[in-house]
Amino acid sequence: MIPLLFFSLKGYAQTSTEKLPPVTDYAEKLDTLYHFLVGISVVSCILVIVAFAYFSIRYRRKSEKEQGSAKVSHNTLLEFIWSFIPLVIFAVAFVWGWILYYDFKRPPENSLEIHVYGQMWNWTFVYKNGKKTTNEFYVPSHKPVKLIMTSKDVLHSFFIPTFRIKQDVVPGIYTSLWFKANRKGKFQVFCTEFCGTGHANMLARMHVVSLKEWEDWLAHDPYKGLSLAEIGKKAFQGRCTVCHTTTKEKRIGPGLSGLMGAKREFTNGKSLMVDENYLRESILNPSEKIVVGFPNQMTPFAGTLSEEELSGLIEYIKTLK
Amino acid sequence: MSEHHTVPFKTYLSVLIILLFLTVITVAVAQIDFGAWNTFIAMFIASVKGALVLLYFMHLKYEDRLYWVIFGSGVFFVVLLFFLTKIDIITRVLEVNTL
Amino acid sequence: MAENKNYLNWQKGISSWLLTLDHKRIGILYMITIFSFFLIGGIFALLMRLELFSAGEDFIKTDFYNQAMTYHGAIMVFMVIIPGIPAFLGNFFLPLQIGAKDVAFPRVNLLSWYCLVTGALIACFSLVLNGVDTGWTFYTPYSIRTSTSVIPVVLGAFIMGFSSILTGLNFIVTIHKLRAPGMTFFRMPLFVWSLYSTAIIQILATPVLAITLLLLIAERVLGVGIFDPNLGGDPILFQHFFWFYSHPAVYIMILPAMGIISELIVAFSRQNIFGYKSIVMASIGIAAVSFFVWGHHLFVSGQSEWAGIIFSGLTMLVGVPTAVKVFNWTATLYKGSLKFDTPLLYAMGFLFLFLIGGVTGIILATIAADVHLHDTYFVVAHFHYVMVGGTLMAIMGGFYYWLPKMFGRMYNELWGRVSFALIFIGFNVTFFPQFILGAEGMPRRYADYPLPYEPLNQLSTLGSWFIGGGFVVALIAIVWAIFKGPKAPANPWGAKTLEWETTSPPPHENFSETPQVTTGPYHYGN
Amino acid sequence: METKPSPQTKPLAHHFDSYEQQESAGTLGMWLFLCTEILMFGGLFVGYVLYHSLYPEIFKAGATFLEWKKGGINTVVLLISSFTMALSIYYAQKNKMKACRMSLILTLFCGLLFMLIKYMEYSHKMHVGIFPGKFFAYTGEGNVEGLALYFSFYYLMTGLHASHVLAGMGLIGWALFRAFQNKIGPNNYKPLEYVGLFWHLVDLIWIYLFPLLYLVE
Repeated sequence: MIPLLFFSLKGYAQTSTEKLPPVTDYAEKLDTLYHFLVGISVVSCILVIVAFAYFSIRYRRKSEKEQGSAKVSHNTLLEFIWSFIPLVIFAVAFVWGWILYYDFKRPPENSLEIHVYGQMWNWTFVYKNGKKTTNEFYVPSHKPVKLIMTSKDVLHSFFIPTFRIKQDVVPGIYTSLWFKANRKGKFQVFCTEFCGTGHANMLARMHVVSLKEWEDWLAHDPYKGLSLAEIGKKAFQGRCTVCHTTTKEKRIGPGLSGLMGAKREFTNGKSLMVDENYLRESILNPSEKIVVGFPNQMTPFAGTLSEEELSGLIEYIKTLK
Repeated sequence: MSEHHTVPFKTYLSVLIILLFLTVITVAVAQIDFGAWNTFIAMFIASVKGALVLLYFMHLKYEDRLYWVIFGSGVFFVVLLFFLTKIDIITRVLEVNTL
Repeated sequence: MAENKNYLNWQKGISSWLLTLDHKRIGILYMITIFSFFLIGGIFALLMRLELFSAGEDFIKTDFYNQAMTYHGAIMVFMVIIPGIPAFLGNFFLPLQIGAKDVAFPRVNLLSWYCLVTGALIACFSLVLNGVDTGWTFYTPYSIRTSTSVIPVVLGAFIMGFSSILTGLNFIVTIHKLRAPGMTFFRMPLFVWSLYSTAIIQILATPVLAITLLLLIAERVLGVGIFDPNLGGDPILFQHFFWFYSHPAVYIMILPAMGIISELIVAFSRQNIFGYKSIVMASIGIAAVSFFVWGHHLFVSGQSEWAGIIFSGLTMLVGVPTAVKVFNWTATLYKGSLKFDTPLLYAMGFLFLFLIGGVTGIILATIAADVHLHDTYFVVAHFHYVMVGGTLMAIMGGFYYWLPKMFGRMYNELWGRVSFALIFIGFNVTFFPQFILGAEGMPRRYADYPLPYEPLNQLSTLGSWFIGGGFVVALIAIVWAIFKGPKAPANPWGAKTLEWETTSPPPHENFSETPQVTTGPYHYGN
Repeated sequence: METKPSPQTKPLAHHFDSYEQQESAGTLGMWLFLCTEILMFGGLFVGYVLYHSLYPEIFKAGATFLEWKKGGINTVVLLISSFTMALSIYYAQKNKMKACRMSLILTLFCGLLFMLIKYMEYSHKMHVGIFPGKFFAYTGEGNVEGLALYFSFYYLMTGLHASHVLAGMGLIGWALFRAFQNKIGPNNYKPLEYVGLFWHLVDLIWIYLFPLLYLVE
């Protein structure tokens, strides 16, 4: 068993730092704490395993009738030592964890604030100047960034493994995260609080770029010079592909091809021909009219879609035959 | 554990009278507005009534300590649940939407 | 010699089993229930591991994976591992170990078995409806919004809660009132002490789960809004109420396992336990402190900073008595005369795996580390090491140890060791890579994962086939032993606790005459 | 304590050594069950108190709807029923079985009275559309946004308590039935005492419920 332990721990120590190189000061400090904890665990495991391995070999039963020969049945000093030492080690771990947590919970004053909206299976990022993006967002390096997050439906959790930070996104209240990236690059963001079917593909990608590039990106309007339908197509990619297809195929929601002008029955008995108003209403407030045979699971997009994107989406859907 | 300890009739009657009296008191006190103290007074009177029911009607007075421990631990862990959850709710620093 | 009258053959017929008041027969009924649900839960686990063999959605749809994840969790927690040791081995051996004829309330004992079966059937009825996909923790507001049938599973768990409460109540009264003459509290075997501290937790924690599940049903049926943020409720409060029960519940799972390990280590090193009093104090200490630490499940859930610090500190405290127990067991081996039969192998497996589970628990208790590791596969590996490595190893060890006493037959030593080796190696190959996956940030409850996590997931799935194989071999070996095994003597291991002084399998009234106890539980040669 | 085998003696279960052991086991079991009841109601009380401090104005508005007079009468009714319950045990110990049966009937009557007043309260509220949770359809004056949450707590707490009052009345009915079968006497009043313990606990919970809901703004 000992070789298995050594092999995996050596491999472990090497891969984790190689796979997830720390990008912020906080992540580096956390890695040192983490390696301290793993080191203590390995040492204590080896101590106990060596002890009972040795005892198992040394005191094997020789004859059928043999009894144990330990005279002493307890030793108060020894028992005090092996409860006091773990207590001290655990106290050290606790205080060290507290120091880092203290820092993790206190964003610097001048940090750049970005609003994050989690909803069933995509992330929306809203910047101070009103710019909205989905699942892809840009952040300047070497500047403290504070994410102010809330959810539009159920619990989610914003986790950036390379930054070693995570915070649940709770509907009804705002929670926050902060970081200061020391290196440029693209970093994966996961949702780590179970939120239903699309939980595993509710991924976002963070681009850490230089300040200048970030400012250009902020000012750049991705939809400039595009027709409404093309804007709609771009908006559609990021948000709707998890549940809707552009063909007839039904996923969680209905397939959208040939939707314009088609007849739809709703769970409340009414029915109507699909037109712009119905499309607009079903995007902003889907639970108003639910088509028969589909769950009432779509979260409203009011507040995370700009007017341009909304009318673009409607135009795009109209082009789907 | 006293097997056949019969509580005299007089004790039951006097306990009932005190309980009814305390009910009247607690209703009367509730009319006067002491602000936050109202809750505390009401809970205190309720605890006195509860103790009376426990000690005399439920014979806790004549049982050995084990039953006190059982009842006490039940109440203790309810208070513990309230206490630690309250700490969380009080010390929550809520972010504000700066959009 | 004529087949002696024992609890198995003194009454025949199905009603003599389904309406039995004998704690031994109820123990056997629990055994059948628990191991059949263990098989179902295990199948769900193998399905999940199969899906996770490669990135992308291949064998099963994401929806079905989420339901498999929920059923694996709910079945294993509520129907296998919480009733596991107390109801099966505890019911069978508590009266025997304290020299009593039966538990204090036999009818309540049968009622708690029916509560478990009814609750389990109601919960599994949701399989026929449209399943449930909230995870065994039922976190709101998702558990309120989802269109899957949450209510049958929550109602089932509510009813199974009563089975746990009634078992705990029965055991406390039995231990207080039905000990054999001369058996003072400090002469009771350590397995009985562990059942006592487990029963205390069952009595004090399970009612809060009952009210939480009732409120969740009220939430879905009446829309009361206590846990629903749209109606002013607070989802974090649900997590507080849920974990106020569920963390003590993990001690309901591990304390009886520790009791069995004390018995096994003593019986197979044939000498008195090292530090009997400190193990007893540690058991009661763990039972008490376990109620103070639930907040370490909420470190990143939006709980306040100061509550997080307090809970992290308290969690460190509960780690100390656990460590003391492991050191005591290791010290008991000193100068013993160890014989490596299957029960001791499982005890060694427990020591090795529970050790790793314990230290990773301390890593997760350190609040800053938990911020990174929470809800990743590091946590999945941690609790599997503690639950499978701890409680499952102890159940198997206890089963092999007491099989001669329960059925009067010996198991085959070779197959016992083969199944142990398969399970032990398979377990490590499955779950140790998950520590690494977790540290690299792979979140839990993911039906699909980015490509870089694939190699370790493939290794983990390979390991899960070994565990599956190991338990199938163990099942066949045990069933063969129960019906075909050679006759077992009354005391095959030379152990000293009371249950070995009666015949095996024991007669209906346990002891021909009530045993007199004059010494401590483990009075060996010295 | 000599165990003279009077006809009212309950047969000793096979696994107990003496009456005393059997009866003290029953008492310990009952007290443990009461502990679980305290914890269950305690969980609900903790939820109520937490939300009381989170939304003081909603709970203040809600409290005005409750008729504390009916609550007060209910408290008196339950206290008297506790008294008569204790009396029934007193008479059983004194072997005055007629008086014991009378006090049990009185206790049942008080229970019915309590349920009647509770029914009046509920129907009065439901009449104006005050239902728990999403069925809340009250539009009259004094309505505050989020009042449904308060009444969800009100119905949950008083409903759970009322269900325990009904369960208690069922148990008293069972004890009364055994008393008529002459199965309860000075040597065998313990089952009656267990029913009494449960009934007193139900009264104890109402003693705390009444001020918490009705009196406190």
